[in-house]
Amino acid sequence: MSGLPKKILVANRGEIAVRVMRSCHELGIQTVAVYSEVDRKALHVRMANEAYCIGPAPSSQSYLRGDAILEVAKESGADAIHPGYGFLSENAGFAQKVLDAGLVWIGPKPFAIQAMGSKTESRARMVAAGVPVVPGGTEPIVSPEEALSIANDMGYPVMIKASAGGGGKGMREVSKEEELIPAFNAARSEARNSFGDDSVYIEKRIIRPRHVEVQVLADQHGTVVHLFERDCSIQRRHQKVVEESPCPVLLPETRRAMTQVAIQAAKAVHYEGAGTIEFLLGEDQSFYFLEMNTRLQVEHPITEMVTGVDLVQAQIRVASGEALSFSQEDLQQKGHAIECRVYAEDAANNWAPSPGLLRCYTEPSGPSIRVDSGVYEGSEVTVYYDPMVSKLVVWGENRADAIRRLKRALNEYQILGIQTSIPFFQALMDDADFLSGVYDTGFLTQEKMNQLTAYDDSIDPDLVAALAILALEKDLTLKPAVSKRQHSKWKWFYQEKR
Amino acid sequence: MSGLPKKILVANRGEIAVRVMRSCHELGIQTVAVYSEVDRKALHVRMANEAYCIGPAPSSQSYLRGDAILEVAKESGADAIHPGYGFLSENAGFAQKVLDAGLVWIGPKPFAIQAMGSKTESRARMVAAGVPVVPGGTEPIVSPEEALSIANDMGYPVMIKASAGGGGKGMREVSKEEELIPAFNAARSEARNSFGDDSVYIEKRIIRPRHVEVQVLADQHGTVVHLFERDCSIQRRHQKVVEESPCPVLLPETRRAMTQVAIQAAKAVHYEGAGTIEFLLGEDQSFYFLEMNTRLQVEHPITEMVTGVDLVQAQIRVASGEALSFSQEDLQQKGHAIECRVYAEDAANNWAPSPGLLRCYTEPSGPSIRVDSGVYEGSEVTVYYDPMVSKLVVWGENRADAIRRLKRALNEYQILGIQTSIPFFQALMDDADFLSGVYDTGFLTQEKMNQLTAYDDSIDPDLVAALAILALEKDLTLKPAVSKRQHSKWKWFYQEKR
Amino acid sequence: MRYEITLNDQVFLVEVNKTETGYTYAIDGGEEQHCSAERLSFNRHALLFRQRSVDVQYSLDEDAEIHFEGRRYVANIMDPRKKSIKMASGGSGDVVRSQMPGRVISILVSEGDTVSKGQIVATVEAMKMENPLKAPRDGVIASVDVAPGDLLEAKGVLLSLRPVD
Amino acid sequence: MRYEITLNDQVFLVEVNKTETGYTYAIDGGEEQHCSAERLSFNRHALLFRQRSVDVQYSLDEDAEIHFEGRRYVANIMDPRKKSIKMASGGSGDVVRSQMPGRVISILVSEGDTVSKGQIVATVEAMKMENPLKAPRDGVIASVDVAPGDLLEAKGVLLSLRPVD
Repeated sequence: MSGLPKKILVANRGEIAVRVMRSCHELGIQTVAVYSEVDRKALHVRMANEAYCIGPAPSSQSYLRGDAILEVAKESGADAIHPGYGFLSENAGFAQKVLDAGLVWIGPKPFAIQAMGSKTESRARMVAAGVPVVPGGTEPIVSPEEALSIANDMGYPVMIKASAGGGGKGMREVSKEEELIPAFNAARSEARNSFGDDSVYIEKRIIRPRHVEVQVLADQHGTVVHLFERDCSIQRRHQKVVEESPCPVLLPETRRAMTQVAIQAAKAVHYEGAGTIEFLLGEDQSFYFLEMNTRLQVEHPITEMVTGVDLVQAQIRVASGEALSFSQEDLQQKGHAIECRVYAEDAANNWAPSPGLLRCYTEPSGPSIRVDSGVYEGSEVTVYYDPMVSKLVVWGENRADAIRRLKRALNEYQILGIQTSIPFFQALMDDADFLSGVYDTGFLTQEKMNQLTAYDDSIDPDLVAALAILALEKDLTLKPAVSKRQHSKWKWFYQEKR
Repeated sequence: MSGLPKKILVANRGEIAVRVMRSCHELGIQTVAVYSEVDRKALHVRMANEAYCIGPAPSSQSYLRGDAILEVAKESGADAIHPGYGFLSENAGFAQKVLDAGLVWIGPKPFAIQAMGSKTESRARMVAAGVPVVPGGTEPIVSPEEALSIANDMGYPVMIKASAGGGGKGMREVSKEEELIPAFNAARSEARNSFGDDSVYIEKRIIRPRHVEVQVLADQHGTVVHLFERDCSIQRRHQKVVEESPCPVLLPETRRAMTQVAIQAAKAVHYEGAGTIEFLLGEDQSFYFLEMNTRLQVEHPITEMVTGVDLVQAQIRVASGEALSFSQEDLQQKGHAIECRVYAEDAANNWAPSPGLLRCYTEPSGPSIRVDSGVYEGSEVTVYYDPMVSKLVVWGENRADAIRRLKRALNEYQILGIQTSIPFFQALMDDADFLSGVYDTGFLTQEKMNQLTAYDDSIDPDLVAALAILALEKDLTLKPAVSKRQHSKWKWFYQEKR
Repeated sequence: MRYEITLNDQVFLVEVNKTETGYTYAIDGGEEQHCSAERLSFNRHALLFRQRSVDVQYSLDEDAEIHFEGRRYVANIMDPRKKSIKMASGGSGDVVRSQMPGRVISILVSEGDTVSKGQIVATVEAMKMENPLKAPRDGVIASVDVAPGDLLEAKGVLLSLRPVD
Repeated sequence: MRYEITLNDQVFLVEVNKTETGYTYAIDGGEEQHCSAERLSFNRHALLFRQRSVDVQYSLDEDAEIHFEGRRYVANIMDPRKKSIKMASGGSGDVVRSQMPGRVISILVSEGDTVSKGQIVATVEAMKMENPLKAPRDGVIASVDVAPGDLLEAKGVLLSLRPVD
């Protein structure tokens, strides 16, 4: 064993870069940030020991430029690279180049990334490994007739999916026979336009499915443990919005089976490091492999909170060749953790992005609350990257306690200058269906969104008085010339909806 | 059961008032703050739903005025009072008045406060309950001759202590016979001056003792559980500075015995609510009852972090008549937690207080870190109250992880305007004796303090450049008149010591 | 001093004055009340209405934004003596803007169309997503200022509204 | 622009100039170096020295205080062209002050005594505790300005020092 890295380059930005650097600093490891031209003042640059500009704002010219990042690694003398999530984290070619440069890649071997990167290949591998998959072929289907015959055999509803797909592109649900052929043709054409590859396959549509995923951690010595599950069924446009652990409806025997299957899946690709196996969970507790994410997940903090394991520290240790310091028996799922992804988005307006300057930014605090953030008061949410502002993660002795704490924390958040999804979360935490724990990935229907973003028109008179007082205070302290300009200015007005 | 209170008056200030209010808000309970004239802008006032001024700055004219506080309870319609720690929290007379006013007192019954409030009475009760106490009489000793005979029988070293004592006043250590009589007379005179009561007693001095205390929680239905121990041996002038849980040297069988004894002690006074039984732990794992604190402790967060129990929520629930929702078997001590009390004090200068305006104040953040604070950037640490700025509490999978995380968090703290004990903690976290875990209450000798506050004279050239750049930036943006004044001003200079 | 404050389409006229102990105010000619207001920093005040404690963060620099009891509000604050200036520069909700830089995908209304509040009137592509823009109030389209394909700056105007006749 | 910066009794003369991309500086006539400095808020800057990233909070209002890489420093920054003013108002460490309001308990030195840096020269009771005050540097007591029992304001001066002859 050659010991831990001395200096880690974090090939990412935002909250995940900050979070990774914190673990590095705790291990006494120096950190190198890379940044694009608009990110000079970003929190991850401020947090790092060294920082290098790698190009203009668009990701394709900065955070996705593997060559520039390897340059920086060489120049800075970094001996390892942590990719975070997104960007280059699941790029097997980049991982290989990192290894070829003699650096430690804090992630699985390129082979595992590749094997799990293609839906068709990963599905075939999982079937071979005895992992349950959603009924349906993994082979690309070329003719409408073949599609029809497969779908009829399987029974409706079915899903048509693009082999190279993601983010809902090239995906169609078909609930009866006569809809199949038009949907098949549309999916192929969309897949071709989106991915340059028109391969599609058909699988059984699971009714009222939940998205439940299992965190695994594997060292280079063949040990694989699981860190229990996360339920990520609250989604909009196939993007996770709220995650919780444990899954409120998972039966103990299903948990045992699902986590065992997850370990099987990881072993099937000789997995190393932290990874996540995503499943669909049916109403009858049947579950089916969806895909594997060969990197740290956005929602990893809820697993850290219920298990006490620092996943980033564990990633660094196993990538350095250390054996896992704990066994499966040491791991417990204690209490309940929930994460809300606070986005610069207007939930009431079809999640329209709301970039801008954070005129005020105060995070909640107190017992069992964690805020992972890449922003600060005065920083800007730009249009160039994912508009996530921060992740609010809370822990409670049980689900009800965690929800109570979340409500309190959401009320303590103070963000001005942009619209955020906080009002949506505040409404969600009072929603009877969410509180029941019985929901599925279709939870956020248009109707539910309308309920959760319903406009409360009542105005507190003290709020009106507060505005008048602050305006007067400002007028009294400003020079007349400035205050004149202030008053003549036309202002857009609305209340944040919830 | 009449349910939880609707509105709780928090008869305290600073971080503990804020922390109590957070739990209230999580339970949907309204909060009432009381404040002194200098605390109008204090964080606990801002956090509360309602706030009432109860008098001038000195505690005796505000936070200690039980009558004024009961007035506010009546006026605001509060149905319960939480006393925090310090101030009126261990005042049996006030607790009785709260009950007489028909309000819920979030603490033990006045009888228990009283019984444990006097060192002599509590010791006698503990002996009767079979709790081991430090060898020595509990009876006040009146003549020097009697003192000499007792001490000679017991063997040296011995401690002379004031019956009504606290904070080291009226306390003397005597290591040989010829020193006894002068020390006895001095202790009596100091006790008389400090407490208006010259009763003293003599007990055996334990060699290299650790201060280890057990958290208990009791409901009104006779159930008492313990939440394991806290080691508070890092002290200066008998004040705790750093606390950790678990105690690094406590053997499992000693832990079992000590926690059982703590439950016995609580049952002996029909204890209700959260309380702490303090013990001296000898090098040979023998332990002796010291005293019981009949309230929440400053260091309660480390217990919350290792057990997951929200002690304030539990206090509110049991005071409302609820049975404990968990049994002893449900409680585990998981991982390791450490608290540093960040004070506005100059550790290098004999812990001289350093009140002032917090010109900058940024707290650390990230996984498994909790900061309980009653201050904010722009607020003032006054001379009127305890100069604690905030409590930094971290959790780690083990002691080494917790210490690493603490170091990282201490480096993230940014406080300007006052001197704090942070540099002391930074040095402590590198101290080999502290890292070994083998220390006792005499750890902070003058010699150790000198080591920990040794002056590092080296100056980073980039620091010098930073100052010049910031000065220039300021000069370029200021009007000449102001900048002239700035430069002509004489400035005191020094480096914060560590 | 008097301010006209618009919040959620409701307009309030507030008379406010500084006193030795804080501020007195009266809303829409109602009872005069007192508030203690302490400045905490450039964008934060601690208010006490009678005994109610409210901690506000605010920004009066561009929009009048305030965070009050767990919620963010955006308001319009006007000095009524300068009302004419307001009229000249356009009443509230008289235009449809894109909050972000982007490209116009579609315009769903024409000049003279009657629209109701919340009706989707255009879509803009920004941050790789289609974003619908809604009418801020009931009204009639006074002008369409852009066409599909046009590039927009942040806060760029697409349409303007006039009251229903 | 030139500044004389005193830190830990060490004096540095820094030549610093603003450029298009940041600042150039030279310490004590050494090599000219570059630093990028971005203002984040009224009391915070993000600095890049070559590739080293340092985030500083500072306050130049009363004392020159800075938080640099996990540590707080208090410095003296002077414009050497105005050095005469400094001389008139007293060199650094020329007085012993109490940081807090309190009462003088004892004065342990007399006029003319030679003291060494760190030597306890007086004690003051403040916040219910006895606080020792130390000599800020080697020197000779030039004057004793207070007597035991005297009340002190915050930053009140007790003694003044002059250099060892």
